[in-house]
Amino acid sequence: MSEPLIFEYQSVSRQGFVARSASESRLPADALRTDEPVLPRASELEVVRHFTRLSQLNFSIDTQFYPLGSCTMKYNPRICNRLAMLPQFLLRHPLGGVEHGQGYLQTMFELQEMLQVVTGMEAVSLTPMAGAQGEFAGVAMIQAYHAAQGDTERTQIIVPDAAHGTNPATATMCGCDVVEIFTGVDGDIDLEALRAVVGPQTAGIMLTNPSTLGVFERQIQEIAAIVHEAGGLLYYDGANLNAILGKTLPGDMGFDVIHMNLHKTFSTPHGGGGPGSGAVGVSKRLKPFLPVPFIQKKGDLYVWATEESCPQSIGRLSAFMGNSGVLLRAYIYMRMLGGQGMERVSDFAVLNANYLLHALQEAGFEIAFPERRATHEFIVSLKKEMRDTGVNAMDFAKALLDHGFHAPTTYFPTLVPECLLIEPTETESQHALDGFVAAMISIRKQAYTDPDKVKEAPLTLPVRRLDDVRAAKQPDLIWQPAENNTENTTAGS
Amino acid sequence: MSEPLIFEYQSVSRQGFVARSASESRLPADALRTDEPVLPRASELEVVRHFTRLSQLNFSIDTQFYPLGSCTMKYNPRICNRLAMLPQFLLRHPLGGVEHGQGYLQTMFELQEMLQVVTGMEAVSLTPMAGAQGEFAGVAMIQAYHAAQGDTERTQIIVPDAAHGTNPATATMCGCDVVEIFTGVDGDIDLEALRAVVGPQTAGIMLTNPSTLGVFERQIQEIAAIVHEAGGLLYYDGANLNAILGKTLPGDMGFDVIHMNLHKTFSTPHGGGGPGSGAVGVSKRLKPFLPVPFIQKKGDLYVWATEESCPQSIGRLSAFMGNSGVLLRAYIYMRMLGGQGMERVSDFAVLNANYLLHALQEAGFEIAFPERRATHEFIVSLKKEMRDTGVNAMDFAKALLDHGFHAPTTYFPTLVPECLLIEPTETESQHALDGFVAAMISIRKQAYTDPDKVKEAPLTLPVRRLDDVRAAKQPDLIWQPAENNTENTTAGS
Amino acid sequence: MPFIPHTDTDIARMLQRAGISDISQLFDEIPVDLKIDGLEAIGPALSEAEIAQLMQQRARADGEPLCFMGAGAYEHYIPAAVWDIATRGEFYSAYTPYQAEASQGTLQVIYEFQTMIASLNGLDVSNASLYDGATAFAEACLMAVRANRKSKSKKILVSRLLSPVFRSVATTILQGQRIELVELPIRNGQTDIAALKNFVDEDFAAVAIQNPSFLGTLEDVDTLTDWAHEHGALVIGITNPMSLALLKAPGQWGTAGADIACGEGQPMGIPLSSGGPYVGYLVCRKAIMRQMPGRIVGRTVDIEGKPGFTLTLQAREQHIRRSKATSNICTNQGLIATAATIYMSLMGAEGLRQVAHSCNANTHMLVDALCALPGISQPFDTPLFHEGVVQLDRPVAGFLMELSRQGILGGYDLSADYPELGHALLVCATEQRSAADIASYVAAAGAALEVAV
Amino acid sequence: MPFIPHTDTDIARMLQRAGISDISQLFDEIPVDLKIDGLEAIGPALSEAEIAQLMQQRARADGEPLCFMGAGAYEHYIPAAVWDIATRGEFYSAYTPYQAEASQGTLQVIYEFQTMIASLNGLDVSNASLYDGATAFAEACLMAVRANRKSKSKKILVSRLLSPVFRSVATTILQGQRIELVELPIRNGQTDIAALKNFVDEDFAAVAIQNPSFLGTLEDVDTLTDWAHEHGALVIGITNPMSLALLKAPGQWGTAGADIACGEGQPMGIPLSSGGPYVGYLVCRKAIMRQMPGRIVGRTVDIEGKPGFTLTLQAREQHIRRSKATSNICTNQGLIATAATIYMSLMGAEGLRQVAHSCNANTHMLVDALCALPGISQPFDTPLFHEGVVQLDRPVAGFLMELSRQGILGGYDLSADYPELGHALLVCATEQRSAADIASYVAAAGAALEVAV
Ligand SMILES: Cc1ncc(COP(=O)(O)O)c(C=O)c1O
Ligand SMILES: Cc1ncc(COP(=O)(O)O)c(C=O)c1O
Repeated sequence: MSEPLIFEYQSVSRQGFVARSASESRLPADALRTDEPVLPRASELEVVRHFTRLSQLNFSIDTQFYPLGSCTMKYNPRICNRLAMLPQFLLRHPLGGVEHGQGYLQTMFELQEMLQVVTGMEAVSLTPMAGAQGEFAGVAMIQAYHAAQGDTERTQIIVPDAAHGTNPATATMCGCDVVEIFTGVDGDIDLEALRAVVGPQTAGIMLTNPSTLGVFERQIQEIAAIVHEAGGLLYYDGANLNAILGKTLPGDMGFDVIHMNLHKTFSTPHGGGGPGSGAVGVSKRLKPFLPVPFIQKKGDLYVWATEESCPQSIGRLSAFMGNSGVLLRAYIYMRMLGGQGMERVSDFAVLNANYLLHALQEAGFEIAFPERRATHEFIVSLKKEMRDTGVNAMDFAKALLDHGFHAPTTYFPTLVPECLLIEPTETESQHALDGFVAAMISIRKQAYTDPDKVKEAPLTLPVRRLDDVRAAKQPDLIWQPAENNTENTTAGS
Repeated sequence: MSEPLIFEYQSVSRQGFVARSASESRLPADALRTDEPVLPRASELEVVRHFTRLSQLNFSIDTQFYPLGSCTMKYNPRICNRLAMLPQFLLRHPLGGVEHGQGYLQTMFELQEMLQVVTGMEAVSLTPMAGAQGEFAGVAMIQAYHAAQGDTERTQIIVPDAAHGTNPATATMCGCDVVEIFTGVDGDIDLEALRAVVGPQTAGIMLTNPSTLGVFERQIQEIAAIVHEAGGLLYYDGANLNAILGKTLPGDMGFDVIHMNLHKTFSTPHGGGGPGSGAVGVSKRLKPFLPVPFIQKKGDLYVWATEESCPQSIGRLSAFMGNSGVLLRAYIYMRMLGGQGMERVSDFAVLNANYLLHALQEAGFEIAFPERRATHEFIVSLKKEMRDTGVNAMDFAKALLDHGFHAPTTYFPTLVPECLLIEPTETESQHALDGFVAAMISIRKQAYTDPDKVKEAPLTLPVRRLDDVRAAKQPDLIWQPAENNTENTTAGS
Repeated sequence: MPFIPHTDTDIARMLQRAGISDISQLFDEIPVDLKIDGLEAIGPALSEAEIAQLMQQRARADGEPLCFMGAGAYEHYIPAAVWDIATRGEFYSAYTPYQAEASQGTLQVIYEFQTMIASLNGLDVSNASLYDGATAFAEACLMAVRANRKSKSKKILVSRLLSPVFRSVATTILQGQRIELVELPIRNGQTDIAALKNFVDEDFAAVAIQNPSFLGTLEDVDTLTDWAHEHGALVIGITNPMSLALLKAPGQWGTAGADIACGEGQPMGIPLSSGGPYVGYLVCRKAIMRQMPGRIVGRTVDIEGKPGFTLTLQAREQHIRRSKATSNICTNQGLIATAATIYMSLMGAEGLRQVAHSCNANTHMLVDALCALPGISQPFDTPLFHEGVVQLDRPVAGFLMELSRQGILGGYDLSADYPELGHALLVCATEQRSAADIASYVAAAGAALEVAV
Repeated sequence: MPFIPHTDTDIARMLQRAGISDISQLFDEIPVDLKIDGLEAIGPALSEAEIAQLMQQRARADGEPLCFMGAGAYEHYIPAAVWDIATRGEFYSAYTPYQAEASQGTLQVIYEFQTMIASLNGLDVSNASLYDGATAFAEACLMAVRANRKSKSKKILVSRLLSPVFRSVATTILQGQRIELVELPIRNGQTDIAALKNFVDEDFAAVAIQNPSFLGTLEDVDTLTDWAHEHGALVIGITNPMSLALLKAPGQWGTAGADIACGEGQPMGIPLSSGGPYVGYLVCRKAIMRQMPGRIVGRTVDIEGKPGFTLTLQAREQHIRRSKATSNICTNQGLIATAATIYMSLMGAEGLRQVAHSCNANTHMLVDALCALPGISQPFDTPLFHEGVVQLDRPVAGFLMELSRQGILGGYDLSADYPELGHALLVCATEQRSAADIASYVAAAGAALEVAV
């Protein structure tokens, strides 16, 4: 199945949806555009059909098991979408004022409070629009803190090699220098290496715990002590909160600031690339620097905290208050879980990961850190399969698609060769996990008997493997009309 | 792609959606069931995934051109669904009383009035739940009319051979005898044959105009005169209203009663088999017999007309007032069209049909009534192709599926051999029609070069051709658990 | 005009190909004196924004009273997933699955629907749906008359406790074939078993029993079933699928079980929406399945042996058998059956049991609290399932009107249908009514009763 | 617990296979003194029915005032098809399209989005979306600094008429890299062209112009663009896509056109929803596309030569380049871009023009009617697009509060951001406001003004 571009339709587009007559324009002639923008000319049916068909070309949680490591692709409850789209929520203007928003503001206030509870932090701002923006807010707060102390030499951010790409990128965006440290063989950070790099130039360290290696950093208290003693602060990348909900608190571990990917742990949809939410939580000392706006309660009224009331704030990160609709979905989901439900999330996310790890290990796959407990995810290395057959992690990934499973994350973290980072999440059944194991076994079998066939995968999807080199070398990034398509501009009347 | 049965999942089904504690039951023990009904044990994600995947196995208007003759598969505007599902409409109890229903009742009243306008009838009742039930209401009214006249010998209903199966089936259900008459070579009814069968035993005649042959019955006025003179009444099967909206009125043609398939002409969805609506309109003399309830206006108030105010009514046809949600959708659609939009519906439905007819004819396909104007639909006969190659209408239908088009209606009406009844509807573009013609040509080409290949079609769908004989001979109509699946009854806690 | 894709260029090209110069020529076979001048009376087109505004107004005019009305239609909570999925274009905008290969989605759903409904009712075979519960009952009567080999009778013995509208619809539908409903009287809120002796000498095609009855009471289904079978009649059970989460299924009634069961599927995830679209169901024993009206989906295999689904036993249907079909039904309630299937899948047996228990407990709470008010009493204490009758010391209509002013839909006035019960009112509190809701009702009722009669 | 599928049997089997006896063992690597005792403070779980009731209450508490507020977010009519399709599970619950073969739907949609957004802005290349308009502007500044080969300056000359929140967000984001926004003053509701002479000797990476401006006025984009290019600065155009249905695109500004354009895509079918999720866009000339932040989709072919889509130019991105990436952005606003693409497809160029015209006419009607009231006047008569400034004879806050009591959201109080304009108020009437709505506003305003100051 394939679908033409929407621009290739040549119909009368849906007209007459604005029946209220538009009086003549008072726009000056020289301000007007003279060309016709390239927008579709498709009927309503063609538009509906086109995008419905396109949707069917996607894998998604609602149709496939999607064990993409570090992404926490769990079930997105339909009720969260339904309720976040109640008409009053959709129609509320962001500048509508607190008198037209007590329901919304109370909800956001309670969300802040719940996020404080699950992280053990002192205060939360919901405004960052994704994990990376939460990281930005965090590093900017660390900088603001040092600046407020008059401590102007602290320009370095320490980042482990296993860190997500957004961590070093964020540090750079904030104007910091990135210092990389390495992971020890057991998956924990090498404390000696850490001690060697901290100093008066250390602004802070960015850590994920459990790390993207799928293991819990056992020496986190020592790390906190080392960094704090050196005068630095600790940033917690909360992408992996799904592993520790109700089990332990980043605040207790000694972190000063944390972002949470609500679109992962709290199951707001990923929408084919977003939107997300990267709410940030802080310890007491960073509280004055929180990005605005956030919500406070004054008597019975929920009100905005803004630049005026927070003069030390790092400022605004979005035109209004972040991705409110995403925040509503997270709130609804959290209330449906309740405290016990949250504990069960990590219980079963971790159980599923460990079960899958053992099942794959029994089937003879190499586990990156076999001596460790898996957290909510774990790493398989296909080094041996690659060496023996030439079939690599990418080939396995594509072959999994043919088996009806989305591929795990491949080649990340980069320190494990030919790796698959596998995160099943708690919402998948044992049955789904067993199906995945069976597919892995069957692909490996084919790798040893007919490796070229595996390298041809996928065969059953709308396209075969795509030419990425050509995509980058001869970028074709927008559609252009072949000739002048003015023939059909007037509508049938 | 295939999908297991929902019963084959073995998870904990979604629990805890009823948090309000249920106190102990006061039901007597001997009234309780002791067995466990066969209901799914699937998690919410599994349910969502299962039915989402199943949906993808369907052809539908939203994904394919669907030229199913006599079914008027046009675009179902999404807004109709959205508005019909406004919470107050969904929550309104059918016995809620007029004080909690003025909005709904006004809408239904206006729908009755609009349907009177488009049919030229005197009064309308919306209660029949599909075309066939509208037919039932119509024939029952004809019977009630004759009975009220003391005319008890009129037990025959005349039905042309081209009629839809529901017409004779309805007549039987009403306790009438069916008299079949034949179509002339030009597609019109043979008046002599008609004259030969009418008489004092004639209750009435059931006609579709345009007929299911896709031609307009030109002698309708003579037919009306013949039947009326014989003391019979005329029933109009309104399934084909899409061809004549705003062009002519069944009331003017001399019909006494009509049903309308709102799920065809007025674009309510067909939902994989229903629901529909078979609203009935009547001439003055049948008004007292209309099925209840319908809506009347008393001063400023919209109220129900029921058995009490309509003692001659044939009675009730549904527990409440038919498929209200379908009626809301039809109303919304009609208001969006307006009077001119309705005329355009038939303009373009008929233009599309005639264009497609000519394009297929030019391509060498045999048209059943080439001398006639097509209405909103027309018939192709594949007699020649069948004779030359052995590839029949069914094979063409299946091959069309492989080309991404739903098949036209096959083998109906039965009087044209190897026929395809093709109804493109007005919402399809010329581009879609041209694609269909190209597919027909390509299939015929293959029929002449490799007929066995065509007979293998479909090859690209979730299943190949199914064994219908086995289905009927060894009926497997419900799933049965292979063994006792009690193992998994308790939920993880 | 919103839904027509043709550009002027298209139109010109198409007219040319069709060999005409103007669209109006396409209608030249319509006799001139039958032609009309358009449909001005319909008025101008509304834009999507305008119709949205209009319908929102209309919806608001209907209000959202707190509902304590059952009487055959119930406000249950419907999980969001049900209609999100049922209204996906692929389900919503598909036709009847005549081309099986292109309709496996709908067909498998219906097969699953058949399985769940048959199993809830404890019988072997279900069809793909009928219009609603009332017409399903009418079809059940027709079917019983056809299927009963022991009897040529065209009479059905029906309890007066069967829903009055079910009886009324059946009367409309059965009159053409001169099938007659004979009424079994009631006593103490149940079908009067003692009255059966008056019918021993009459021949009936079937006996029809609704359990729980229209009044919410539980019937002595075992005795009634056995009596019917002893007298050569088939048994038609009329059920509420929600009750079947807890109650004995028709297939288990008496010694041999009912032969046919039917009912209204609305409680399975279908909104009240002023009475429809709902979904009727009809199930039966395998022995009589060829008398079943309506569509049936069967599982079979394709030419490669792969399992698949198709419409089957079509020789019963109008499009094949025409005047000899088992029914005239064609379009059914496919989408509603789809939604019901999703609902039942989400709930599972345990979920349905929870809801049923909760409704039952709520109605008991309500009935008890109302009967504690002076002027309200309980006419009988027959065990009930999730609906109950209370008796007032004054006409029910005025009382309900008073409640309605306070935004409460207080129940169904039984006095027209069952004058023998006096000022009787049928109330229902589903799982959607909280204790606070019930307290509001009771308070409003108390206030209404203080007004002098 | 609603979302976990495991049965007790599953759990036992899984624990056994994982070689442990109890789930708590799975957490034994967490140091004991870091363990907590659960999350009781979060409270108990709510059922779907309960959370639905709660959120409906909350939503109702927010009310539905009649909205005459624009200021960067606009209430336009959104056809039902837009979100019906965008929230289909396959779009809604997919991840970023890293596995291209399993994500052709999302990828093609984004390619279509890129095409429409680039074309509306008259430039060559668009990315797949940024968080919102404000962050898109910040990224545009970063990009301009990187891309301007003629200048090493870290200063951007920005009109005071650029949205105050856009400037504030950019300040937050640019401070780490010490990029500075320098303010161009205003005059008569437009950027003060005469003031440009004060900046001739300064070096700027770019000049940023919003058209229509935050006040709704049209800028002299040609003069500003040409001035910037003459002085070695790039030009960043900030646009409202709805306005581009009518107005000259940035690519056509001045002699050479702007180099970068960005803006807030909310008007393209995205609900107001308290400020987000919206969708920022960023477009540029091809020459500087490798400085673009964020994802980009490209069309290519598969190994059989069949066209297909994939993420491309990834060497700019954080997951490849880490600390050397053009931005840290990872998750973007994919679903919102999808909805915007569907909206633009439904509307077409003509549809957008109609909406833009209608908004423009409505705002003129409103401004004219308000200025006919005693106590309200127009501070300048610069041509405007669909927002306008009026001046009151009293503080705006009190006036707005008065309107709010009457259920009217009267506009944006400019006095904090632009004290130089006095008691100035920014009003907007989109195509959603009828003549009657506008009359209500005017009547309410008249009444409010009658109250003594
Ligand atoms: C470990 C980790 N950190 C940070 C991020 C960035 O979050 P976002 O994509 O929401 O910006 C991700 C998500 O991709 C992640 O997995
Ligand atoms: C000509 C004709 N008459 C009657 C009917 C019966 O209508 P329904 O399917 O709504 O019962 C149909 C539809 O199938 C039809 O095409």
